[in-house]
Amino acid sequence: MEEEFEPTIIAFVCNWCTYTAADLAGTSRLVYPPNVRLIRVMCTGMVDPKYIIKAFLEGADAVLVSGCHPGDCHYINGNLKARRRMRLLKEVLSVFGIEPERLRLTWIGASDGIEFADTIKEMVAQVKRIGPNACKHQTVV
Amino acid sequence: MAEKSGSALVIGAGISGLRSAIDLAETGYHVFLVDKAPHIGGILEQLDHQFPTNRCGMCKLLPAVEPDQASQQCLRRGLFHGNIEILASAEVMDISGEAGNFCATLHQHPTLVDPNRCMGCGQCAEACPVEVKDTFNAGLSTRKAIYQPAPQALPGTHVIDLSACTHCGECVSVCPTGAIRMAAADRKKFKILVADEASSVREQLQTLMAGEGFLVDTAESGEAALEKLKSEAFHLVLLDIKMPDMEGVDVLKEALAVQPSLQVVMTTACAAVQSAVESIKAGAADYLVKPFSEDFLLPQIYRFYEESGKGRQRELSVGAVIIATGCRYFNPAEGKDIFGYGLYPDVVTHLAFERLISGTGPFGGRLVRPSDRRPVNKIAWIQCVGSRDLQTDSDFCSSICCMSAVKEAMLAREIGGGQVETVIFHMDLRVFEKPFQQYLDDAKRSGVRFQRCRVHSVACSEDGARLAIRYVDMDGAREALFDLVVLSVGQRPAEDAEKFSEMLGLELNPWGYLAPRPFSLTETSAPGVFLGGAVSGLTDINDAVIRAGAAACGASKAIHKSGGSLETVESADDGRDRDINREEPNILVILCVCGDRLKALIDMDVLLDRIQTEPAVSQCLEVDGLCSPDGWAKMLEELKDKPVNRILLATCAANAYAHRRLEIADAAGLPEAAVQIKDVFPSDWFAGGAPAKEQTPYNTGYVERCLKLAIAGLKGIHWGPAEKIPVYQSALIIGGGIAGMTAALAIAGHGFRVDLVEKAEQLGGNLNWLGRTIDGADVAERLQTTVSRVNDNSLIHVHLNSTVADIRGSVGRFQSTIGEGKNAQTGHHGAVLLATGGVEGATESYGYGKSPAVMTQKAFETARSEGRIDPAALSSVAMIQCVDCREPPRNYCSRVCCLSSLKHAMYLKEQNPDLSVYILYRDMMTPGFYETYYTQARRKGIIFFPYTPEAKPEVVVPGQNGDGASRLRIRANDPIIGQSVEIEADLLILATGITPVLPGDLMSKLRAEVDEHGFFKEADFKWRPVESLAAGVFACGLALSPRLIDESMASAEAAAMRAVRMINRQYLTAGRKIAVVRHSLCSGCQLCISACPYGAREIDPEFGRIEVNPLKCQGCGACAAICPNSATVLAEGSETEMFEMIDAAMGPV
Amino acid sequence: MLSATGSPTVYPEEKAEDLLGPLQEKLCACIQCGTCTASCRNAHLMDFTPRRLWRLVLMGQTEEIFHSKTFALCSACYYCTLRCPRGLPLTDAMNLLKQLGAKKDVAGYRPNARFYGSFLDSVRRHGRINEVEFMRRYFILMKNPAIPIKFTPLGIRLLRKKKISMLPNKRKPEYPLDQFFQRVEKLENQQ
Amino acid sequence: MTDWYKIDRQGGDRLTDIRQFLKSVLGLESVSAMLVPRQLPTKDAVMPSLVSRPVLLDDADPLAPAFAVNSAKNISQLTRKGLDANIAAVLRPCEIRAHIELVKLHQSASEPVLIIGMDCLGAFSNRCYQAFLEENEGPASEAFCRARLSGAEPSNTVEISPACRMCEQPIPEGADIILGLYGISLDEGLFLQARTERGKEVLDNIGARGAKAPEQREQVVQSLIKERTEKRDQVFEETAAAVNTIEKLSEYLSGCVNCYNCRVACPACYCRECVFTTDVFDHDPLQYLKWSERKGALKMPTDTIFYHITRLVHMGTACVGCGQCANACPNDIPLTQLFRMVAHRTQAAFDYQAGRSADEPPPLTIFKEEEFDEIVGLGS
Repeated sequence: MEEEFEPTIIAFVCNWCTYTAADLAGTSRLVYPPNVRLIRVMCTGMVDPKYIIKAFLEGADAVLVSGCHPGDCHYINGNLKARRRMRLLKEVLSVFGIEPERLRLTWIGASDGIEFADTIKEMVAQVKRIGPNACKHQTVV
Repeated sequence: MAEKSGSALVIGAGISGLRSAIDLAETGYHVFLVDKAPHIGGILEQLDHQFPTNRCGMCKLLPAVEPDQASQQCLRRGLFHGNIEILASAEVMDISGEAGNFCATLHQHPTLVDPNRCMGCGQCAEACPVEVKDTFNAGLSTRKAIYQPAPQALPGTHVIDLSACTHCGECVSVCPTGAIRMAAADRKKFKILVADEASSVREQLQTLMAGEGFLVDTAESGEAALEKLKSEAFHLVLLDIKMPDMEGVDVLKEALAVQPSLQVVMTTACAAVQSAVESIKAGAADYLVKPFSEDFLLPQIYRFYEESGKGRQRELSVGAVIIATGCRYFNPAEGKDIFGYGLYPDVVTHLAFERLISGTGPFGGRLVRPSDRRPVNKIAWIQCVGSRDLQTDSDFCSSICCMSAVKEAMLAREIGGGQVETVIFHMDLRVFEKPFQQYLDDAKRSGVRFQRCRVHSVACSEDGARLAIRYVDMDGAREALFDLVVLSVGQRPAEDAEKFSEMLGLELNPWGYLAPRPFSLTETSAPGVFLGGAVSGLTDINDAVIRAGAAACGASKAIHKSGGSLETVESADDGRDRDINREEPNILVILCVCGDRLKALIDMDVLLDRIQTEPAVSQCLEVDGLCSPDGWAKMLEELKDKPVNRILLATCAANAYAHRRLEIADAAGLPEAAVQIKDVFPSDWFAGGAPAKEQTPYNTGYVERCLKLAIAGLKGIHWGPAEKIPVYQSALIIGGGIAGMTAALAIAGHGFRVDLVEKAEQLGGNLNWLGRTIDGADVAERLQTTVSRVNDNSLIHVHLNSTVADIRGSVGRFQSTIGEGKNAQTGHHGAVLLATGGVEGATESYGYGKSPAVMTQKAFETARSEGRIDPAALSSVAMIQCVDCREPPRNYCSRVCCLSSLKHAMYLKEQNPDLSVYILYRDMMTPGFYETYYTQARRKGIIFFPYTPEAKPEVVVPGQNGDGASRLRIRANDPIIGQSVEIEADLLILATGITPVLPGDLMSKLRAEVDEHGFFKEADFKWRPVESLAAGVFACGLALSPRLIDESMASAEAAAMRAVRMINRQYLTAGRKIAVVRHSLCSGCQLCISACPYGAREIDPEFGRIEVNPLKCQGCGACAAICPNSATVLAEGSETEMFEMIDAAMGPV
Repeated sequence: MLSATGSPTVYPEEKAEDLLGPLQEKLCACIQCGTCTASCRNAHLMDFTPRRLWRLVLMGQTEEIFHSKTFALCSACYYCTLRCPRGLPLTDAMNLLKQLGAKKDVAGYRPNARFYGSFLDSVRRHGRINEVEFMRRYFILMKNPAIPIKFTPLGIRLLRKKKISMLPNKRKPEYPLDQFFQRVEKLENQQ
Repeated sequence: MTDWYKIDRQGGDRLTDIRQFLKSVLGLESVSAMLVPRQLPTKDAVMPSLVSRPVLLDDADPLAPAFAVNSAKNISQLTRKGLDANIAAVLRPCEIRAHIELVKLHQSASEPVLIIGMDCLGAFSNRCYQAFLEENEGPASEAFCRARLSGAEPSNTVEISPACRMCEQPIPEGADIILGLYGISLDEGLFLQARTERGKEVLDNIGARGAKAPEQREQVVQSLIKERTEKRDQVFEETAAAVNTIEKLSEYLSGCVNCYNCRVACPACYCRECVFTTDVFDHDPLQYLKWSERKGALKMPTDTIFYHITRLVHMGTACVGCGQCANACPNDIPLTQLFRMVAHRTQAAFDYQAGRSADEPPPLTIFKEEEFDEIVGLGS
């Protein structure tokens, strides 16, 4: 019998908001799937498109970029820059069959531990529905 | 002999206290930050959303220059600053001494939980049988007697609420680390004397307390009690206030004479509460009201028991004191309770609403009704509950509630996807700060409904399911149904206001708030003691932060004046500055195995094998029981002389160790940044849950991946010597009005040179034409003393008739040209303050310019002071507010005009009571205690007509339209009587507001931004209100926004404080987590320059290269992300490191 | 901009008589918040809301005030006084308006004033109410034959149920009230 | 008033007229030199040349169907570090667009350059141009021009490059002066359009006289654009179908040997050194082994797809569709089709068009408080 597909999600979370929320989810013992691997960045505005492309080519089934709500960014507007970049990446990656659902941008504030956990749950469910990223087992680098 | 002291005491760790503490700490003082609550943050810990951004951003309080001084994390998680000592759960009992040399007595309330042992696992709270209302959630939920005080604070140490704890000991038995101390054996040593005439009471108390293990004796008379006290020592006396033979208070006094450290608790019947309060003044510890129930009494006894033995007294010697204890809120259940608060669960206060929509709130941020958890479709906000209401003794406005209601309504609409109907019942809408009018317009656009009406009462709808509100609109009385009613409750003075007033001889205003001196928002009558934030009246964040800065400035000056040092003592510990950049990453991995538990889940040998193949890992160390003091000490011991330069500690509950990172670093002789603590256990590990394998793929691979991700991160830690930039230790202030002069005096008061540049031929700016303030303070006199203090100060160099022709450079190193032509001088300054002020707005509306009878407020003020106005000769004067203001293009409130009009109107009415005065207004902006002047003006018979921008008054000037009338005629509509009215006036005074005169060219040279109205654009309106995003550039006074004289002066002091912080040392140290340019790769496309929000990058004119100003750079990485070929790299978080982390995160197959 | 109510009121008014002076003094701190109207149980019957009435008082609109029925409809429940954020004595102000209305013999308030007057007159003479006499006096004062006709069906019903009697009450009052009334009049005149 | 000018036929052919015109421009005091496609002495290549002596313009050949490099790069070389002189440049529309993009990126300056844009007739790839030369026994620019304008095939053996066949922007709108070809009879003199004040001044100074706009031109151009747009969309569709999975993209790019010629030839790729050739991608030897272990096999050289996708992300919004990437590819990967197809989508996403206007900031350098909210969240 085939094992159930367990997606791998790489999440770039900003130090100030979403990382705090993720931590809060942890300390509040909110259960969320362990499929997500957090990479803390100072600001979503520093997430280079290369990181996201790399994650997909390495086989990540989904990538989440999550930071402060507009107006909340510790660095004033890094999140707004990130939003444009994500718009661009979604456009490019979808050409190559990387579904837009695999690349997500969310704003999750520091006290939104529950929202963080819910987001991860929902994302895992969505990715399970669309199946694994084709790069996972292919020799594309 | 007075001892030199370089430290300050800040009482209250809310927004204001934090700002003051950080300001002082950044400047180099040691700060004791005390709060009664077990957490910092004050009310901010409860507010996820604050206007006008509707989000938080509190982290922007952290130092932007020299960021490595403080923790770089959300402030809700905690604040770690080398110069700030946070004393939570502590209370200031006494302050003695004088400015420069205070001695403060502190009482540390016991929490019974050892923060070094508590892992925050929460098992104690699960076990605790006592459930009380959770004040953190504004009573919307319950918590246990042992609890985590703030959900996000680190470490998640629990505390015991001694007023609720029954000492049942359940928590002690479940605590896995033995962190809770509740020693039963000690109770036998705690001696209690019960003195009461009634034998029934004596017996009841004796049985009860002896049953808990205390040693109890009794006395039936005052005499007998005193006999016993003379013969043996007691810890606690429960003394009836009416003893048969003598007054309880007399017994108390004698008892304290015999045993001074004795805790005496008065017991009293309800009727005698007043005398019980008297006895507190005589030295009683507390009083309890009879009859006692067991449930109530025991926690109280335990509280005294814990306080007496373990509550620590501590004495602090400090140079200055800042009181920032905030304020309380009106309890709508008090008195008549016309809104049914406490009766209907769906009537909540605005603080409760904040918790209701908070992610950490009782419903996880879902907008539901507290009564039945059903979704909310329609919400009403009722404004001015306990404000602007003489019936609740509140002839004041609470200043923030209009904006907070607007915010909450917008959020409700946002959360409800625009489906939630929101109505705000208000009186005036007080949008008196710069961005608020636009914010209000946004709210209206987003569909928030505003109903100008005070609500009479809230009742239950007939079917009992909803809440009915009766109100009035222009068509008469109406009734509407709502799911939720939010009461915007007003302010009340801080609990401690009276205590501090007595302790320090501070004045209270008529409503019981600590009152600052005239022309100041922070100075008190006691030198060296300052008021911060809302303690002298509720403020929004912007104002609180400015006041906090001004208070810090006052405190700093006081300490400095008494000889306190501004210099910090350099840390002698070399490990903390060790340059690990020069060394190849050499990581020690420490893995806590937790007895046999970890081995039972994973294959340890395989794991260690795989970790050790990492080239950067030099050693793996297995340790056990880090959560026990023994285990921790053993681990630290192991670290000695380990030849490593980075440490990865893999444990459970990593957050519980976060505050102990420095211990590890010190033990290993490393900078703190080189130590990382990582959770590798499932999150429910400590709660005793064994991970369910079918649910979590918790296995060797999981742990390996966690560790490798952490290792990849650690490899990227760069901690080298930080760059030091020399500083010109002087300041340039542009503008010699009251703000400029105040700032100059504040900076010079710290011993630094100031160049004060004024374009006019005299100092003083707008104060030269202002007579008196509305509260009667003499402006001219104040101006004169200030000018002479400025002129007499040898450190202040005044340049009259001058402007700054050119300016270059950045924080710490500005070069300017002051004046022009041959008088030009070159200035070198470390900081620049713009105090360029503002002028009265120009207008062509309402017949201005067409008749001498139409004048502006300034013209009236000038004419009045020159004696050209004869009130006796006038019979009718009209005033129009908001002329060309509060609508595009000048869509802001000018703040001062309503008060000016009230001032002028009351003056005229006083001089000639028969004179009719009419004020045509949109919303009277009399926030805070200025409201009382509005009341007074109404009482004097001044007639107010509200108008709306859609139906503005019309003015007919004599002679206009062939009109033969000799007086001005003003036509307006009175919405209340629904009629048009015509006012014949001898004089029409127009409130045209304030426009800024900020020099745009200098601003762009300074790389500082100007807002759409020409005011200085703050780095952040809420959190960094007196500075630009370009470090080292500050503004104060009208250059920032319209403000009153005392507010201008407060902003000047706040800006001065920030400026002093830039120039008080010879060098500024750059942060280490900044971006650098690899010039060999850089193509000079300048995308990074435009991406940098801080103006930290520019083209070096000499080499044509991109240069990064390390003091300005905050390391956000916007530059690195936009750079296509990694010519810009972050010192921490480079692409190579990120790629490694992504690789590690993908983990083994 | 001009409202439908016709020509605008011109300020400042000629201060012909200081009728409203004492009332204005009581009410000048009013901020037109509308609490009084929202609290008033009779507001739906009034032609002007209490809020509007107070505004008219402050603006010296004697004519309009006494043309309105608002103050006549006040049942003195004191709700408004209890809630007014300015702590204004609104019920007292209503009473004052009623007194003024009676004193000035204001046309709009006339029926009420006469009704109350007849009532009190009857009480003064008998120490209790004599319904038939009370109504007769009222009808005479009103000088309007339509009024008795309007009241006739009610009178008949009450007579049938023996709630009232056509016979005059000959009994002397047990406690003569005339002195009491005289004292009140004296006090009122002193004011 | 019309902004059209006319210079009458001076005898000879179109090319001679053009050369004459260029000479008069170079003769102006305000023009120090002219960058123009010029036949090399060997006559087997036409390369951009910076001509300062007017007589050497006798070899200028802007009508030649050769397009070896995108001259925007040459202008960058000339102006990036500041040029204290004014030059003129004869450019194709795609070169002008690239130039505008480079100006935004501070890689070029617009002030020192007078741009003379030619209506573009398209060009051959380098290899095909050689075939064309052989077929015609020498440069047959005039003949090429006639053929293209009449709709006939200019060669029996080779086609003009794919980029040019799908180019829907053949008019050099960003020029100071447009040298019109479409809709203008070859037997008349030169029709020139002044697009800027500066262009007008030059045309006045060289004594060109005002003229009515060529009557046929608008119609000819519109129908050409329509035809090309249809062609383009067809190519987009085919290309999209060819790369709609990562696997297919791998196939599409399977010929790539990581030579990075495409990025060297690309006018928008302005990096001094591509990040893929820096130490960031100079991986640790062990790293290759680890990757290989993870997937069983690792294609060498690595990071090929990574490179191409990154380049699409980096430069897609600046792609002007000149086709030099494909022209430079040694293994004939149809890169232009891929780039244009993706660039078209990304530029549309930001309502941006590379090279349209110097006043439009590149999409990633700006942002608004409220935009693209539809991409935030999980879409549920």
